[in-house]
Amino acid sequence: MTLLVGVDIGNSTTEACLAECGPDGPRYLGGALTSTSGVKGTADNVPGVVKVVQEALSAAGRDQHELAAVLVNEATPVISGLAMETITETVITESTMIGHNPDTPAGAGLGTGTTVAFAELGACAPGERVICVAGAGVDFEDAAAGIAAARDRGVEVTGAVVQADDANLIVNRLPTPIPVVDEVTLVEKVPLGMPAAVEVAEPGRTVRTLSNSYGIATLFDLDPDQTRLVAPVARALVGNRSAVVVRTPSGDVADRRIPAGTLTLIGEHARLPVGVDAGAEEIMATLRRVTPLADATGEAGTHVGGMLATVRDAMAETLSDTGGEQDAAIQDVLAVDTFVPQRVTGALAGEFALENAVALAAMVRTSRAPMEALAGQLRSALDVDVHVGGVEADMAVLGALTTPGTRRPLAVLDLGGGSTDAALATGDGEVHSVHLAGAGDLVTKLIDSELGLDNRDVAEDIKKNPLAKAESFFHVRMEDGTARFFDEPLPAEAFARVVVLGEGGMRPVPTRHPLEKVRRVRRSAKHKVFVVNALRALERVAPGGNLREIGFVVVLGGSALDFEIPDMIAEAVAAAGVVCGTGNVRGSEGPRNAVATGLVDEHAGRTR
Amino acid sequence: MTAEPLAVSTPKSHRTEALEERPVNLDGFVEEWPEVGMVAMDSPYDPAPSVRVDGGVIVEMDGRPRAEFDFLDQFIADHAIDVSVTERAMSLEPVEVARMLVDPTVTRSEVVEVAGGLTPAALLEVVKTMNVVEMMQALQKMRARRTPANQAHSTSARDNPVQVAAEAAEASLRGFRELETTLGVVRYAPLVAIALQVGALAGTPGALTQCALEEATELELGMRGITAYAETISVYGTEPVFCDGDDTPWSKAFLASAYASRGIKMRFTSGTGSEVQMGNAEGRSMLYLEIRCILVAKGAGVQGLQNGSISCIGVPGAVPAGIRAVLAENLLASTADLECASGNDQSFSHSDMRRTARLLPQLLSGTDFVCSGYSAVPNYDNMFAGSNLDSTDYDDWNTIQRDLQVDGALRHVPEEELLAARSRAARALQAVFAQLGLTTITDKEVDAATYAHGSQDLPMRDVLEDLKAAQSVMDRGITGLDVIKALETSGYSDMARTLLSVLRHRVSGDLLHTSAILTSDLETLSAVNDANDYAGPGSGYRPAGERWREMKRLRHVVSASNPEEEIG
Amino acid sequence: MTLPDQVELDPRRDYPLAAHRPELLRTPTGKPIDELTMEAVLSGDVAAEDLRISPDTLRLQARIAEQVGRTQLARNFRRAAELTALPDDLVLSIYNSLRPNASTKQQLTDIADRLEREYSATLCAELVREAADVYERRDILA
Amino acid sequence: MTSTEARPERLLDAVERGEAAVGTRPDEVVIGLSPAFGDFFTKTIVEIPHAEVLRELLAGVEEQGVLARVVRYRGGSDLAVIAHSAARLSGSGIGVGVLSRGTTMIHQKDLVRLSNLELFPQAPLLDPETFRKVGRNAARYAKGESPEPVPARNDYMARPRWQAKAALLHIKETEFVTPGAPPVELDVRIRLADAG
Repeated sequence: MTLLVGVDIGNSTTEACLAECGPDGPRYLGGALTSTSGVKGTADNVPGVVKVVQEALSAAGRDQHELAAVLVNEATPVISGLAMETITETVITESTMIGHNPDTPAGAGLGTGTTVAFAELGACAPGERVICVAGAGVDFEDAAAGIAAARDRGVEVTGAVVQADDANLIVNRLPTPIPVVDEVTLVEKVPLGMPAAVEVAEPGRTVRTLSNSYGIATLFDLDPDQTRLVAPVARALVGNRSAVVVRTPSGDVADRRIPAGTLTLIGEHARLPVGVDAGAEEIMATLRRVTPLADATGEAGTHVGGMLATVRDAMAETLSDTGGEQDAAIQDVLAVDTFVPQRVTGALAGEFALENAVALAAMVRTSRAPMEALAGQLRSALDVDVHVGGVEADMAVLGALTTPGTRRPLAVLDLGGGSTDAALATGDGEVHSVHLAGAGDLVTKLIDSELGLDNRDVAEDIKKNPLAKAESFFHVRMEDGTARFFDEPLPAEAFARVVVLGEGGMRPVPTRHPLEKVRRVRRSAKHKVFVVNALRALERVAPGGNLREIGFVVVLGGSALDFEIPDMIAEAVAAAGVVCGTGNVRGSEGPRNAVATGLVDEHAGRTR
Repeated sequence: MTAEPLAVSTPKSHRTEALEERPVNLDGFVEEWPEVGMVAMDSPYDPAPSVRVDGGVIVEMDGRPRAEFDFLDQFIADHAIDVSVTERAMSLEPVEVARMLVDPTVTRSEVVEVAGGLTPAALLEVVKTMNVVEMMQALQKMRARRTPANQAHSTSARDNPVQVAAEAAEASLRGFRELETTLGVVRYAPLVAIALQVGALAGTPGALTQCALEEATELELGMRGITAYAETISVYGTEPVFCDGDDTPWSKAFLASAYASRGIKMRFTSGTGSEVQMGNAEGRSMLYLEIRCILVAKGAGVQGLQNGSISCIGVPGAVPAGIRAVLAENLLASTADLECASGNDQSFSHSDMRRTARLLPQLLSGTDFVCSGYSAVPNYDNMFAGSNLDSTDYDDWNTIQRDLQVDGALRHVPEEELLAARSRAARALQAVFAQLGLTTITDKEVDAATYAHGSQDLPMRDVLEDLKAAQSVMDRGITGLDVIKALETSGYSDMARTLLSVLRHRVSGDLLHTSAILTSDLETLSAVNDANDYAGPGSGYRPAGERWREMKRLRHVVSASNPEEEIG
Repeated sequence: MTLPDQVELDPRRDYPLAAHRPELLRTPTGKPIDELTMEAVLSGDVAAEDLRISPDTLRLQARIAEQVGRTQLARNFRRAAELTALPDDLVLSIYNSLRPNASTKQQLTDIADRLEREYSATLCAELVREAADVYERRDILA
Repeated sequence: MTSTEARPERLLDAVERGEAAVGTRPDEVVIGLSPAFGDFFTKTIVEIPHAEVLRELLAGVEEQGVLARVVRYRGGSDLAVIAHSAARLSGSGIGVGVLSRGTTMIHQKDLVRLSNLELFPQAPLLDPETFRKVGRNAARYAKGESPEPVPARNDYMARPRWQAKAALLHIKETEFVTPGAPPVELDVRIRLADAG
């Protein structure tokens, strides 16, 4: 009987599997897990490996001197990077419209007339139709009194635009309500003396006239060519509860594309440029045309160019420590369409538009790892034989096959933080593997930017946990609609907030987005990265690219522990008749420990 | 509040205009109101001293019979006051005791013995007879440790561990013997506490470290050997305020024993003004209530006290004679034979002149820690809400030391040495984090931390990864031993050995004694083996020899041999 | 080993103990302090428990404190010596029980009894009983 | 505190209408005033008139379409107690407490007293805009929304300037406490000083 430990050095975790090998094969004694120290595949990993080996031994009550050998996988360093480019912007010229959707506009209805400053109301003649524009420093009582007095004189004040959050305060003090749009921060830029319209809908409804091109045409008496020009204005106001449109000589709302540089994808035979602003679909189509990818570069001075260079440099630095030949070419990219809330150029009320953006993940993986240096240091640290061997993918498959209910042909999907890896073991024992850019970290980034959080900690929390809304101090409404009650009052900072229900308890999400929105963004980010990559990976390893040729898919890796990703993938591949589920290595370890187990298994098989 | 408030008028003369512009007029000043305790130390409502002993038990104190004692009275009567001397001590006139304090021919231990029998009201009467010069004269004798020392605040507005490490190295190199940190985001604590410890090792060896947190976590970091002492254990001078702080003298006494049982140095914190600030001064003067705090600390058997108003300094600072009262509380803590970390640790005034005047009594007399928190970072990075002195005041401090030949326990250090230590601290932390599998520190960050003045000069950290790493320090049970191993394996053997030595002192308990610090040779220096022996001119601690030569150095000193050059 | 009360101690000669009387110092696990070397740390022979103070050492330091006239400090060291036997969470929970309005008189009495019975912590028990009496008189029991 | 400069002077008339009752409307916020607010004291520590403070709090609530009731807490001067008591009188369970010196807190009835939803401890930094935002957030809590907390501000030089005055104001306010007195309902009218 020999005591062996298999150690899998992953990007973020190092796992061990302890086993006793005899003539009847391995008997597993247990495992352990710790964070990987340093970049995977470098001598910096030694402390992590030592720790995990000692933990596995002590958990099994065995002593270090009993250990015959440590088996380490061929851990090739993976370095990945993320970048994002915003590719559209909304520009309002000549202050044509206000569509910021304040929380509390007031006085439902539609008003039209010429814009006039509040201070000039007294100078308006009876019978004149006007829209009152009240700037900073006008008190709500004064505003209401001034408007009421003008109306008493017969001036038809039909609506108002105000700077402060005062709409209800003003309307509540008028004898008859008029539509008022408030919180227009740059109210002094509203053009005066121009025809304008103010529309406010009842609570729970949206504007009907100003979001309709023909509505605007009717109000301002526009000809067909002019109507064509205001169509973008109407479109920009769809879905708002309140809106203001001012008719200026050449006012416009434009949706501009921002040049975001070029990405050059280099294949074995072709070298194709693609504009990042063409969007994810075009980038991925170009990628398919050059497949297999040999390298990629981005235009200097763009986010994408910088990111690709950083990734390549980081790998070069890692490899240079070993004096090995430098081999740092970008191996895969994943482009994803996303949205970023951006301030609208020329906006009067700090409007945000959800602009289109492209997020790009890239990875470098080298075939040459400084493993010998690592093994040497491990040998001296543990004073035991160290074998480096076993291609990681092969080992993962062997480990995955210990999941009850599986057999070849079997594919593993390893969903990590920086990359998505897949390997297929065909019936004859051959293993094909592929490593793709884009995984958990990209999902976090998408959630962070689409919700405008600017806080990766919170984004990570949202990614990992189901949501709920704290409706009182004693109950929350879960995202599936069920209520959950508590005997002890919830923490004060959770009250009335969207919260995540994590291992460490309940944590409030600092955002004003409703729960539904947060959930939608979370699920779509996971779909855009993991489902897309799972299919991409499986197609690449499947014989002839045909998913039906794969019998079983076992999902492994940190993201396999996610509460919804495995189900999303299973659903996506179900159409091809594939059995897909989260791995349960050795029937007990769940999606963990596959490679470590595979190492032991393979070693035992060879020695038998 | 009897006087009619004066109508505020717009300045009339140019002189008035010029005076109005002076920063001192941004400070707040208020009229005394003794009925509610808004008075520094001279109140008609403080009790008259008295004591009665019956059968070895104090049955009356300061006019109150034992049955009416509140819990502070009882704790003080039963634990702080020496019943065997109290009646003799109380028979002395206050001015006689004051004279003993001032008179260099009366030894410190004689004073300690007599003072040990005095009640709070009696101690108050004693200091009321003294002006600040007399108090300073007394303080230089009554300070427990012969050699003065200083304590630094090493914090970061972004809780950046790399910055904290570099600042800790610089602070220990400049002479601070204790370094204190705290956090903006509490979850960062384990990483920043490790950074403070590692950084301290890269400067002058032996600077002790602490991380101010709520009791349980603070104690845990201490027990793991990641920090070396604790200080933020607050006591208050009236029963309702003590209860508002959710403690009693007994719970605090128990906590003191808890720290000692783990071999960890600890002191209490209190200060004038906290009770009136909370609106519950029971009509007593600030100093009377602070004296009760001092005696609670003494009765609990804790070795020392941080006092000098501390976070309430704006209150005594606003009333007449308030800063005299602050000096008196430092003096009485020392007279109670406690280690005194003497304030000067919180933002005090808009006026540089007033900041200095507030500092001089402690600096000139010398205390166990002149500042209980000199901000070793710019005040914008100070997470204790700003200090009376910060890292831009170093050259002024060193010059005042040199001008007056007074030892404020700091020194000028040439830039190359500072940069070398800062860089080494950041590098060592980089290696320790890598060894322990915590977050990555880049070479760029090491470089930035070396040359930085404050957190704004450093690249942003990945807070998410840092917080995960901080949690893993707690989950994985990382201890000071792991830090030692990490330092040793990464080639920082000297630092590893220093830390082992610091932790070994926990086994010996030598650092538990009054006013204990570690010297740069890692020897314990406390009021036991370095007892203050001041006995008048020509005696006691005086900077001389190598230390005086060190104090003579400044950033710019013209060379005598070649006046075209400056000496290094 | 000699009991801490029997050792001859002179603060002027023997303090700091680590420098002058290392032979008196042992870890709670019984290791002499001189065995806490870097080599021992690296080979894993030193655990976190070794870097704690022992009750005997605290009693030695209590005697030093007494000899330099610090009776309260000495008493604190003697209470601490008793507490070395208590696990960390029990220490924290007793501390919390001693907060105002946190315990009934019976609860405090039970804690005192347990300290005495299970840990022979008579000084700490005395402190807790005293607190129970004062808390009752000052009406800050739960 | 420049924002007060241009404001016309307003006066606060508060008429007591008997013991305050627990509200039944779910769309109300109760504002609890400290014993001497708008009475012995007329302005905050940085001299913002109490009429302005209350007017802004009420405006913030009204703008959200929520009703406000004002009560005076007479039995104590502790902010948490005043705010919690207001919350317990509020039909929505949301209350605001405000001290004469300006310190303000939003509370909820089911919270323990020592806790709170939002606390604005640094009275010297509270300007009329902040009071408006406090009223607005209280109303949003009452409507079941998730408002972003009003950003807390900090200034380490506030201590030398204001710490002692704050203590005086607190002690003075405490003198107006009638121990055990129940909170009373107030009819509040805020009018321009020169309008009579």
